[in-house]
Amino acid sequence: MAKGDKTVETADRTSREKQEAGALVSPPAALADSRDGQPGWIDPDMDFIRVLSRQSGDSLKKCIQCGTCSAICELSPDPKPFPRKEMAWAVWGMKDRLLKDPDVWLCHQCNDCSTRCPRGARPGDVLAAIRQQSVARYAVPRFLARWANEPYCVPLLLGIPIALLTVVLYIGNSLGVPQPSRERIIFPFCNKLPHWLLNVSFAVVGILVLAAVVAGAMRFWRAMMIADGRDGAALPAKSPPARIVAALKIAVPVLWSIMAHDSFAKCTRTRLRFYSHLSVLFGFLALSLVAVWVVTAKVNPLIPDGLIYPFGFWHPWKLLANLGGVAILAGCLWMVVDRVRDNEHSGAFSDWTLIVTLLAVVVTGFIAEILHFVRLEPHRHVAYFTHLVFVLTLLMYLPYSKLAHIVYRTTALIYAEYSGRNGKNTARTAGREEES
Amino acid sequence: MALRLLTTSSAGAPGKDSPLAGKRMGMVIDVGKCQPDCDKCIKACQQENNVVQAAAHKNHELAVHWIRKVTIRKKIETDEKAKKAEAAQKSVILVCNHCDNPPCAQVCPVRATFKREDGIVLVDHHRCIGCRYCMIACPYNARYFNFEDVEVHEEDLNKDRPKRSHGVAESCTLCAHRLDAVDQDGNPSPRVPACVEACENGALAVGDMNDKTSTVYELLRDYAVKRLKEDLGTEPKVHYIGL
Amino acid sequence: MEIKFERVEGTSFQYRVALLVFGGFALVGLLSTLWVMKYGIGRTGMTNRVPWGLQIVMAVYYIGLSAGSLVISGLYGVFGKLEYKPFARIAVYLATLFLIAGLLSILTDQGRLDRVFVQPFVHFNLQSMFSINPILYNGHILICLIYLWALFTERKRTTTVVATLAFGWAFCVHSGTGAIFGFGARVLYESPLLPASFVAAAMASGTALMIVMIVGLFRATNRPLDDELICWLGRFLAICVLVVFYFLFVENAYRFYVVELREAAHYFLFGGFHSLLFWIGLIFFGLVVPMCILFNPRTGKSIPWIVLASSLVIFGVLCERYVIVVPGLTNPPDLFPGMEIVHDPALVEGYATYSISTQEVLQALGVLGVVGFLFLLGLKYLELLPTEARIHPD
Amino acid sequence: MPENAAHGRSGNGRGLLVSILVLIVLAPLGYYVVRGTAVALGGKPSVEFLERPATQDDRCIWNMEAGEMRLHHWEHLARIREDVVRFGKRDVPGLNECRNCHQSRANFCDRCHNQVSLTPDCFGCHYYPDNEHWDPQRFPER
Repeated sequence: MAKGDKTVETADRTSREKQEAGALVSPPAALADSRDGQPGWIDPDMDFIRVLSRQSGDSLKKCIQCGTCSAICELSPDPKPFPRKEMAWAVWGMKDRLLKDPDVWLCHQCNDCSTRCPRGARPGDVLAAIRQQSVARYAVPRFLARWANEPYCVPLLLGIPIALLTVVLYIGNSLGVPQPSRERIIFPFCNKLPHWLLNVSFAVVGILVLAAVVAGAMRFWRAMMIADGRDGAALPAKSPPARIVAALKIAVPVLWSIMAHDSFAKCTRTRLRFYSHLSVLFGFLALSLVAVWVVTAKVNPLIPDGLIYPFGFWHPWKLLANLGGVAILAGCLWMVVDRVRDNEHSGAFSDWTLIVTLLAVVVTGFIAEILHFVRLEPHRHVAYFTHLVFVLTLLMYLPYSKLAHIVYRTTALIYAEYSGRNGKNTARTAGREEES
Repeated sequence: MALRLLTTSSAGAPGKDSPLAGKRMGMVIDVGKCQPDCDKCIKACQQENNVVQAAAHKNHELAVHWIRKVTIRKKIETDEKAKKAEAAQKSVILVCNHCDNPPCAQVCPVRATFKREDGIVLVDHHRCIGCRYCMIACPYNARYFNFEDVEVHEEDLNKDRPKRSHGVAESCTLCAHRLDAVDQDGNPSPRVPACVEACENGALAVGDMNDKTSTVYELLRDYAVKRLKEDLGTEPKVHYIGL
Repeated sequence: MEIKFERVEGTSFQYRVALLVFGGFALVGLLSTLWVMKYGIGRTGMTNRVPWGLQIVMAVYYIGLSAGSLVISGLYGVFGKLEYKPFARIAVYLATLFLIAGLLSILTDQGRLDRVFVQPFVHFNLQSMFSINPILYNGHILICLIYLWALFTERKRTTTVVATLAFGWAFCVHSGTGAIFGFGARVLYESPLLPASFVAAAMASGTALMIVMIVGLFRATNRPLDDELICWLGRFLAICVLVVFYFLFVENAYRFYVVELREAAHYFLFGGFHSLLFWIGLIFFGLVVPMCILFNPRTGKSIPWIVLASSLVIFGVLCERYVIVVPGLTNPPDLFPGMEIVHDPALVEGYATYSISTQEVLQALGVLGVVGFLFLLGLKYLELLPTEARIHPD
Repeated sequence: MPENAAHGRSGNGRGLLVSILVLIVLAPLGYYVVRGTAVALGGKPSVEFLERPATQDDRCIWNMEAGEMRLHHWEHLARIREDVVRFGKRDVPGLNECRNCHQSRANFCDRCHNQVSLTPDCFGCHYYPDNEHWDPQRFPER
């Protein structure tokens, strides 16, 4: 498409949007939505405003509600577009309203809006800060999410997995808990670490994390339902199997579109983000699958004759794991380059923590692998321990760190699909808006 | 074979039970007894230490020689052929000098070359990275490098001794494996090095220079000996009688 | 004075061809190194008597070039000469690359490349220059990277601090490299002057390389460059060349003066191919002709002449590195003073010979390819070159 | 919606790319399904134990159990190596003595090393017979 067309269309859209947006989120409408339900009464959360301001470089003060951001955004649905209205709510400190807003999660922070804001505000960063607050609200338990975003908590956060692994190793080695006999997993060359105990503890942590994730997602879902005034409304289908089918009908296309990076592909600022996130996501999926396979090998019916661990270099799982590692490494390095190049938006603390943790996991993993192949004792065990620490860090804080976007964005996208927010079921949305 | 139970106690440091403690191995070569056209010691060394294949190398300069023999004579400045022929020729055996201050061990970046407690200078082939710095540092040209893998026939091989793979440096070990040999009960039963065993003229002797009963001790006591390039301060332990 | 740095576009035909050529070199080098890893270094010109060859020569040469480049950047970084600020970034970048090249040359020369990344870290021998030098080299690369970062982010005070550190460190690096050869086993190596003369030659070759690079790059990208800047560098080069000449003279005079060394000195100066390189390559083309050009008031101010002189110095110093490394090895140790070896069935008697083999040339090309490739990429993706370099900007 | 303005990547091409990636990620699972089926249909399991000496005694001359040996042999070999090379202690049987009982390198050493992609350089220098004439009777069933 030629550039001219686009400009015309954007301009066209901007004017249209402006009228629409003016009608939808003019102050009276927003006032009606205030925290304690009293019309015309706003109770601004000053702390919230302060946090957002700090994390977005005073964007809130710069915003003049021109609506360029909403007009430019490729992801924003036509009715009630974001991020303009979110900017307004943020300025007024309407924390409750914002944290219940699925639109905040529809944003993939391509920062098209931030680069093209005439006032130099950064709506992308504001939304990112709101998302972080949102994680802090819905996460179970909440204090972990608070810690996960505080730089001075890093030693503590790293200390927990180190302590945990040390205890496991102590129990396994020093206390001499016997290895269960007749192992299905065979470790021909490695028993410095009590693998079965490690597997068990990782599985336990994994299950706990899963529980935390589900609980957080449910809280978030309910909050969005209440905010939309459809509390108690169920899926249209009645019988349980039909319900599952209906739920799948909504969830599967959404999940596919997440994997296909539909939203990232729309980002016009840089193509780098599409590829970097794609490779990191699939690398992460591959490595998670390999990890789950190894950890659950003991109870896996698909393994007919025992699993030899460590795998040989040409073993399918090993190949996949190496590919995944390279993918994450490349993707993360791309992300780093992207953030370093962009002087204005160099990424928030939580952003960098995630990238650095991922890099640490992959790099220590490769070092451990190389040392394994050169059989350097005891260095390889030290490297492997470090690797495990970072893996556990990543896993443990999944529901609380930036990585929680896996949960909340997916939930929000599914909710958007379910509630017709994504523009496909516009009739319903439009009807609802007329009511209000 | 005596079985020493492998416990966790490391044999890392030379302790009191070290079989090498208090020894100082040296070699004495009697140049006068060495016959010019005899190469039994060289053949024996090659057979014993599997250097025979390396010696048969196509490129002479790439071959490995733990022990070699050179013919020398007095340097005569005049060009008269008759005078040159008059000058007495001597056959001199050259091996690694097992210096007390080995420059090769000093420059080895990974400590693959080292001086054992009994003074023998060895190369740990498991560790050598092949930088060839030791060959540069050796003032005696006594070090050799395995430039290529050499094909070995199984029947030519002394199966109890390693052959070589490419990329590591090596030199005479003074047949340390023979000197350290133990009998069935684990008691030391040293054998003389292959070259000494092969020499029918008694030109070579290897032994503990601290042991007053050893041949080496007696020879060093009774004869005036010379060492190569003493001015460098490397303190070689290979001594020549009648050089 | 605001200096703008700009990337080159990197879309021209010449750029792509250069990229392709260097990439090809790197690939060839990689393949030949893999071959060496599998089969050993038997196909090189090295033998048991000449165990070091072209790769070590090149390593020593590259490390020298790196030093010289750093000197140019130090003009701005350490001494604060603002008119040389335009060249600071490219100089530091080149210094980093050439040090990497030196390390790569040494790496590809090892017999067991697979162990190099493990054993030196596990077993360390502080008595060996080969253990000390990697610390110096890697530290230098690190310092250069920090220096580069400081230059890119225009941090003035950090630049001065890091530049001074890099300057001092570079002297350690190059003295350390010279010290590799400093021991008594080889008559021609044994010289306390070696580290010092090594540094002098390094400065000369590095300065010369920077002159060629700067003029070439500014011409190729059509950026204005004041002749006066290059003339000053030319004069600096002339002094460096003079110092090199002085050291060479003292070293050889000393060897002739000491009776024991006289034979070796004779071999060094009149002994074979290396003597040819010494007289023709180093003394005549590398030192005398450049000095004539640079000290001549007319040619010393003409850019083409200065570039010619610089190219000759670059070549001459390469010859110098060769005559440092190889003759010291081919000249055999005198095991029996006063005697001569009549017959040696194992090794060839007398002076050994060394001839550069295809294998070594391919590996050396590979290293050059890697560095050239990185250099071209750097031009495209980093803001290395200034839009102009003038003493008095309009 | 200017969806096709998304820097020229059509939805179909992206779908294909992602499908391929998903397939790659799931490929090892397929491998296991195929292998599991093969084993269920009576195929040979791929994990086998290694050659043992003719004696029924489970103990090596190092006075260790087979499992212990499998887990630690290279550490012991490395320690013996240091003892022999650096300290001249030759009263412990080393690699040369292994071949007195375990006569096939292919079955005693290489199998396991190949399984986990390890290539120790022991045999570049140390002689170990590579004969295929090992006694199948020595192969205990799982």
